[in-house]
Amino acid sequence: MSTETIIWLIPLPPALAFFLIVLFTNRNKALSHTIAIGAALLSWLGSMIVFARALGVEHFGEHPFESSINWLPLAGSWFKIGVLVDPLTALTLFFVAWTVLMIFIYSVGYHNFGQPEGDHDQKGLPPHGATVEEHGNKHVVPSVEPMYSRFFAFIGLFAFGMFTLVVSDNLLTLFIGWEIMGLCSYLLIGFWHGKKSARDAAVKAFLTTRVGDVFMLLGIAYLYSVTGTLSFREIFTETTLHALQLIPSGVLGFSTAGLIGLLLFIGTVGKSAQFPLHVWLPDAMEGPTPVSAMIHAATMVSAGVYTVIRMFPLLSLDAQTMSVVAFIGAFTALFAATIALAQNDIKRVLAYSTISQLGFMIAALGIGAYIAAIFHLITHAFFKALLFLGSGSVIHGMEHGVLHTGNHKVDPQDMFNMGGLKSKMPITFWTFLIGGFALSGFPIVTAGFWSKDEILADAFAHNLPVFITLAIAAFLTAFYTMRQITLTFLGEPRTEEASHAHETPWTMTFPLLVLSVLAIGYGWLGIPEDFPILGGLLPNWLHEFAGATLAHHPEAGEFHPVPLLTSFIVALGGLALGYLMYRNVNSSAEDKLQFGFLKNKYYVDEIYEAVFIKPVTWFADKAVYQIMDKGFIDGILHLFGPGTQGIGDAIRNYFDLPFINRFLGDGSANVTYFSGEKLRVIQTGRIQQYLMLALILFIAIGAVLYFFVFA
Amino acid sequence: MDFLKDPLKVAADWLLGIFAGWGMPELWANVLIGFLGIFILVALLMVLDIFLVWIERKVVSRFQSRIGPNRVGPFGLIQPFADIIKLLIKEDTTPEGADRVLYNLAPILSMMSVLILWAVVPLAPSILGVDLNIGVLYIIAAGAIGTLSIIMAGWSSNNKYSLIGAFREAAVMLSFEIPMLTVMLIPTIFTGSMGIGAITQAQDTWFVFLAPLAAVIFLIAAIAELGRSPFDMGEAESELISGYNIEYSGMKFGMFYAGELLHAFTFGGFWAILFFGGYRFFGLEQVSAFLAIAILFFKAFIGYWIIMWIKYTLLRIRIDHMLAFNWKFLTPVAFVLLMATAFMNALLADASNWLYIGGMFLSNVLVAWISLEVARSASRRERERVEGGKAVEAHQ
Amino acid sequence: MVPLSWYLIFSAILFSIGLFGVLSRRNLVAILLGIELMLNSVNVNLAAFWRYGTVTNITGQVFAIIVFAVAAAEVSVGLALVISVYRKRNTVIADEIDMLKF
Amino acid sequence: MSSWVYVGLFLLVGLIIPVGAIVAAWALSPKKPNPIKQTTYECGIETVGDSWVQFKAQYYIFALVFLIFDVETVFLFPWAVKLNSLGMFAVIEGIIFILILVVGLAYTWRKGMLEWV
Amino acid sequence: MTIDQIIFLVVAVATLIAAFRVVTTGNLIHAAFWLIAALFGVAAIFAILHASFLAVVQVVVYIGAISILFIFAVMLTRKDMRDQGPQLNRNWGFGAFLAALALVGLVFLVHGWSGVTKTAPAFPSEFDAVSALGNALVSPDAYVLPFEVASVLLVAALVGAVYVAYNRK
Repeated sequence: MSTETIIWLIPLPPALAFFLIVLFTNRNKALSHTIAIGAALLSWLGSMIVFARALGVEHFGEHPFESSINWLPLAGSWFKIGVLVDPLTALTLFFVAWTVLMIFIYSVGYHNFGQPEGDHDQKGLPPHGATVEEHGNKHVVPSVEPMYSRFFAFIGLFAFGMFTLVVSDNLLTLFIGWEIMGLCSYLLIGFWHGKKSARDAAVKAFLTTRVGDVFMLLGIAYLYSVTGTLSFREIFTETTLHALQLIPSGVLGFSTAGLIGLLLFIGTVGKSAQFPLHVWLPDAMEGPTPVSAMIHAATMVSAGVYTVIRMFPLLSLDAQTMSVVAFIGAFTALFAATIALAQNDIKRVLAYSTISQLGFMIAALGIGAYIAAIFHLITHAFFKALLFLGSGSVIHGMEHGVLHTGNHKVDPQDMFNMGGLKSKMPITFWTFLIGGFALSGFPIVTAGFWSKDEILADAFAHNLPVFITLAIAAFLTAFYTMRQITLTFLGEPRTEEASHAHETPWTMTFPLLVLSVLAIGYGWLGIPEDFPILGGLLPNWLHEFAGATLAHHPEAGEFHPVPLLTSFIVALGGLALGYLMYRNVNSSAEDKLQFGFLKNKYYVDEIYEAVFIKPVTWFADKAVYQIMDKGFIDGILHLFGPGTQGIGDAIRNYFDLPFINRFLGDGSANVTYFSGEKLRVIQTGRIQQYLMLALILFIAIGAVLYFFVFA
Repeated sequence: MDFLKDPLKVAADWLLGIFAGWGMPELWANVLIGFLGIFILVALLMVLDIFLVWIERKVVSRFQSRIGPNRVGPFGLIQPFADIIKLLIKEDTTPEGADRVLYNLAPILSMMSVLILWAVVPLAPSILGVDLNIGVLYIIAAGAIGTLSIIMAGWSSNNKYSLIGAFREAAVMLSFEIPMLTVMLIPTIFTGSMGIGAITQAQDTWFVFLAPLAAVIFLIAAIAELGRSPFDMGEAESELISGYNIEYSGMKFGMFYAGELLHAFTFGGFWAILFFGGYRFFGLEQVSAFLAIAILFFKAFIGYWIIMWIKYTLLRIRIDHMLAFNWKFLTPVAFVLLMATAFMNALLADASNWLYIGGMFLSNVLVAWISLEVARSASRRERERVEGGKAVEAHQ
Repeated sequence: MVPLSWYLIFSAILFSIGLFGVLSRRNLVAILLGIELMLNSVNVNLAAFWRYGTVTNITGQVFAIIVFAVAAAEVSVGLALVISVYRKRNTVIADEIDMLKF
Repeated sequence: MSSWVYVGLFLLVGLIIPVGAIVAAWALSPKKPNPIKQTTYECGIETVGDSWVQFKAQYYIFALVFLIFDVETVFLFPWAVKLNSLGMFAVIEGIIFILILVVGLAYTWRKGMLEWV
Repeated sequence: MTIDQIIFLVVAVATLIAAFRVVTTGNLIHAAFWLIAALFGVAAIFAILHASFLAVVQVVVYIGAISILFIFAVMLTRKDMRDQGPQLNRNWGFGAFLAALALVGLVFLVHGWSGVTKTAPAFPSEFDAVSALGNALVSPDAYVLPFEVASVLLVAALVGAVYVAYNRK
């Protein structure tokens, strides 16, 4: 098969798996996961073949694999969709294929395949365990997930969205993949929809990312209206980029390129959980523990960063946009790292660390360190996947302990309930340690060191404030990582549950092992040429390969000892300090870092509530309600259908969207609901009247357009 | 000699000459000639219809070990004319509360829907009827009018039995239209045209050898379309007395009755045209147009006879079985057959003629065998389930 | 030869009649009947533009066929909704089905 | 002259002949109506209520399934006509088209909506 | 006036009368039958336009299936079929006004358009609309995607309608 054909086929198996599972094999658990894993395996195989073939092409950057077909007929021309694999895509495809396959395998074990049905499990709630009788005595074992097949269907669809996004050659199909993932994210966060917290988190994630998506769609529409194309290869030509750079947009002094870039970047802010739209990600941990968390940490959020990297040629045209990007990235990196210090939930620590690491990548892009961003994106995907799967494994082990003792009050996710798991779960411990060290940037050995070092070096060369911020963030990263490892694995078990935890099945540990190999090995592909001693032993393959994506091959940075030393110091110092401080801590009360404002995430959610939601509710209540409701009376009520809509729209577009959502995250839902409550008096509920009004408007607008605009 | 080859053209030229002699414009003359030709054809069909009554009665008698009509004329041949006279002078009642316009329109439409089918019948190589390039769909379109007339009759009679009968009949006719349409696609694939004339001309090998299963499905669906036993749920006389035509009497009933007979004969004809080469019989059709017509009618009569044979042999099927048979067996099989045929057709596009025929035939047999096996095992499971349930009940 | 404008005006009238039906009938089924008329008028237009444009460019007919599919989908779902509403509320009068109001 | 003119003529003749037959019968037959004669025939039992009895929704379901498949076959006819000249690609497309619809049939079947009772 | 025009006018007027009866007649069953008449008229218009395929499909799909679906639906909602009350809602006058306005607007647009005086081109020899349609529907450069999407649409309609209409116990 030709490479292009394979690329076309890569996203398809998971989609087919989704439909097969939903329609036919919903009842059969084994068949469902076989289909899903088989599909992931096929996609993985396709990706690896494409990757291998890509390595064999000389000057791959100039001659990527591409293929497109006519899709939508437009006036006189066709809107084309197609696939494109250039070095960036090949690298992304590589890590996506690996992580997706690993999630699929891991899910089998996580959802307790092969265990008996639960005693009183219900669809929509996590399994509570099943009682089995063995040799005459009853004991409780984990029970299989009641919606097992559905889960595999969802992650199949998710994988389809991710692969579509990665291989697409234009922004529209990229956006389609993006939205499919948004939907899957909603479905997976709310997978246990019997829990209120899961439902709320799902809605919150969906709405928050939606804010970003709206801006992104605006950016896409703007781009299309200016250039007439959405295909990457056509946009990134010299002439188009030049034109985009020169035309001013008329907004705040941005060039067209800058404004489009900024709008697209806001989409990423939502998807990759950057400040101020980061609030959904920690809540997203309500999903089935490691797997959805992993999707929200290693794969989907990477899509946001991937998009910015993909649009880098456009973004880099406007210095103003770049500085916004750099600022947001650096700020988020530090901001999230500080919050992570005080979290006790093993998954929340990782969630905030994800936000922080994504901030690293964004900041790297903002200062123009293109390759460093790609490098960190890949290494982060591997070690963060490893950490999340490891934490899932820990929780799973703890749940086993909880089932054993029967004390359901013990939270299996609280790190202060753990301790001493090192001997109980050795594979999990060692792989988690590797992941943690990679995250901290443990020098020389781990992949995280090389990518983070490269970001720091570039930051040092270009932008000192960013460098300092990132260095502090890196230090905190190492610190809280070690805190986590110490609290979880070292010392003595602090609860009885922890002492009864035991190692998880091979379907869960196998992905951990694979990912830990990748988390270490991948870093060696990107060792800078002029690094002392090690430099030049292995060629800096990544730099050559990834750099070829851009028309102008970026220069490798000059070697400088300061950032290298900084890397060493922050990583080792953070790790050491973390170990020393938490060696003897036994409960959260003894933890010196439990500052209220850190623990409560700087009160961001509360600030949103107090500063914005309350006044808006007040405004909706007093102003909107009084004016609208008292102002217009019953007799002409039904004439105001569009009026309502207009006011609603106005509130949403000029007030709600930019003002509230931008800063508020989930406040908008409440406001819309509340004002809808007050405004619904105007609706008559009669479809024909609505239609008449729509028609009047249609005729009026048509007449105006005909006589005045087009005349 | 020309007259034997192409009688229609000879007659048309002759008439055209006469009309032109009267000073009529050519356009109008052509329309008038067309009208006359069609009128003669339809009149002949009505005469044929009258004899179909006799044939039907004779045949059913033989099936039932009776003699049938034998008093009026030799072998009772004049009997149908006596029937017509009876129908003409019988009092025609309209039930109270009937919707008069629709009530009177229904039998007319019923007859019309059958008569217009003959517009696309190719009678001989030179007499193609109206050679529409969408002939196959035209058959279905005419059938749609037939369905409509039944609903009209049932609704306008203001009678519960009529309405139920009409609705059942309509549901059956609709349902069986799907497999019929689907297998009609198969001759279309072989021919590369929907024209009935083209389909006939393409049958150097009768399509029944290429698609025997399609021929069988078409026959079954056709019988259901006709509303004849074993699919005569719409006029089940033991339950609904006579279904949708219960309130009709006299000539209006006659129209329904004659329409049904002619419809059956016509579908015998279409079966012959789509799958048995129509007027073709080893080149004999080239000798004379009249011989070609005779061949077609002979084949149509065979088809009609098979339809009668089935009607007077099998018992009526319950409506739920009937619909289940259609939707759960006939329609899926027809779809599978269509896909298999399309696939084999592309696969064997370059194969030799014999290989093509053999491959097609075998794929049909294979589809038939597999679907019968699946159906058999499914029904066995169903029977076990039902009987198992009964056994449990008995045990309790 | 029939001028193109005749077809267009015929379809405009048909459209308006359908529109009147949609706006003014009380019965939901009757509203759907009006929609069918409107869809048909569109099809007449499409076929007329095909005939009077480039005949070998079959786009008009393709669109008309797609409209058939859309009409089939519309009518099946629409009537199913009507039947469902009738079961629950025992009415098919459009004005009585105003649950969406306050 | 379009061949549809002849179809129109067929329609005309197809109307004229049955109308003629019915009109002839109307002219020849006696007309002596009385109320008893005009009651509807329901096996000799007095008619109760009117004829618009409650119908099963199943009729609707079958008509619905029919409609969908009817439209489907309409799409397939142009496909079938061109199948010989378009090759395997078109065959695969058609098969995908049919399979998608078969999924609908399977759904209806699985949900037990093809049952009469 | 040529014979073509006369045929067209007869068919068009009959169709419009039928269409008008559809929206004004009180009895819904009659409205459905009038709809059938109107649809048949439209099929005749297609035939006049030499769009044979559309004409037959119009009869097969609309008369053979959609109208029967309508009749079944009317039968299933029988209580209101006999509703002797007004068949038009309170705003019918306004509705009529809007429909007339739409008509005026459309006629105005047709009137002002330059292409309206076009004459129909002759058919090229060997032109077969059905095979052209076949080509258009399945060749990748044309409408293969709408073709496949149509089947998805139909399945969606089938599943949705069956789901909604089915009487769950």
